[in-house]
Amino acid sequence: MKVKILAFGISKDILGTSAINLELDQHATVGQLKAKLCAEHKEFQKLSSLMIAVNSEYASTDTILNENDEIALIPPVSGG
Amino acid sequence: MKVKILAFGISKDILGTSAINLELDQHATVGQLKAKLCAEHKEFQKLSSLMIAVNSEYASTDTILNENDEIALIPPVSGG
Amino acid sequence: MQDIKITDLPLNPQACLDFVKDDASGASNSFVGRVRNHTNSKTVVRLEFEAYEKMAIKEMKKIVDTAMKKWPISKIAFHHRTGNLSVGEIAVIICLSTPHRKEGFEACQYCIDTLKETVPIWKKEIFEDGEVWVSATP
Amino acid sequence: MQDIKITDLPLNPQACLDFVKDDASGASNSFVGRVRNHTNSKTVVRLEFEAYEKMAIKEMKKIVDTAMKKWPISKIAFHHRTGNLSVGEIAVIICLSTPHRKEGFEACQYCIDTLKETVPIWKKEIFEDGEVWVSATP
Repeated sequence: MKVKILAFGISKDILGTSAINLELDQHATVGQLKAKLCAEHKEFQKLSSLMIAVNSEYASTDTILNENDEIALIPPVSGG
Repeated sequence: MKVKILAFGISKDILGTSAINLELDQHATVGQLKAKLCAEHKEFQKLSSLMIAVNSEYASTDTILNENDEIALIPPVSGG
Repeated sequence: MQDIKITDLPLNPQACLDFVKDDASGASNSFVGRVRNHTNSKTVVRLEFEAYEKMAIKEMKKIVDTAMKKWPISKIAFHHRTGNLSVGEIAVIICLSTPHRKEGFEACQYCIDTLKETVPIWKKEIFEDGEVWVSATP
Repeated sequence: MQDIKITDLPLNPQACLDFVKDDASGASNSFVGRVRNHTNSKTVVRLEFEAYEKMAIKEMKKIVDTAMKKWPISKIAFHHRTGNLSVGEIAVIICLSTPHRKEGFEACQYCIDTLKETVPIWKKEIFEDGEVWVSATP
């Protein structure tokens, strides 16, 4: 399945764009998505953390992704 | 000696005025002043506390008073 | 830098916040105390604040000096109102800037807590059916 | 009552303080965070804030809801700025009213501490000789 992924902060710089489309297996998990991203872009491994939001909520590694989910990369936040 | 005493808050209400002159023994202490005031005005005994300021600083009971000191009655404060 | 004031004119939080603005200290902490409309279940009509002004300013300065020794405060405004205040009016403002936020919270709380213990200012609550000097008696 | 906002326009502390004014809650606590002119020894030229706005608003609302459960907050304003900010400009305001002051300090500190942990907003520091996403790498 194809999913759209939003990128913010340093993850946008790493990807060079604020949104990408990615091909994932049906029922892929957040953990699998992170593994794929880290494999394709080594810079992600250097981050203090990388969370994934699904439909604008923090998701755990075993959350299963669906085609129409709004997925976002959340590098370490630094508001305030 | 004669000293002038400023009264604030409830102590002003007890004395009915914002300043009184009081006759004290030479070298009288803050403790003696308080005892005299409490004897003359029983309402002072009902206060949660009664501090005395001498020259606009909190004074201890054994502080010796002088004729030209600025003496003030400090009932429990309640600013803010 | 310190701005310590007792006044019978309305207090201005924005002016205090402007005073403490400091390009090196990003965190500003403020406490604003207003006249509440009730004490326990009694309706407050207004408050009267009286200060032994000369001594109150000295005691406020002691609080500020101590706070500036304990925490890295760059600027602090500490204002107290006197006279007749209606419900909702501001009685006290503490506003200070520190490089980081944690120390600002501690310093601000220290200032307001200590004001209420040591500064010779007295508050009379006027109710519909009487009045009372706050905390005067047990 | 809650007033939660993310905006690329300048923030207004006085408006926040006016919003939280409540005749039953005399204590107003505020935290204002500004852009500092340095980080460690490096001179900051400006900051850029980026937010995942939809999610950031949700996370700010969670913080406010939790705070209102834990402390008797009557009104709270929680504003965050985005876009390009110069030194001295306000990045964040938290302002809340409580019946008594102690709970206000705790609640205000909880809100800013939690914002910095959970709300998807990112800060890029622009120095004279480069730029860095704050906290991104260890």
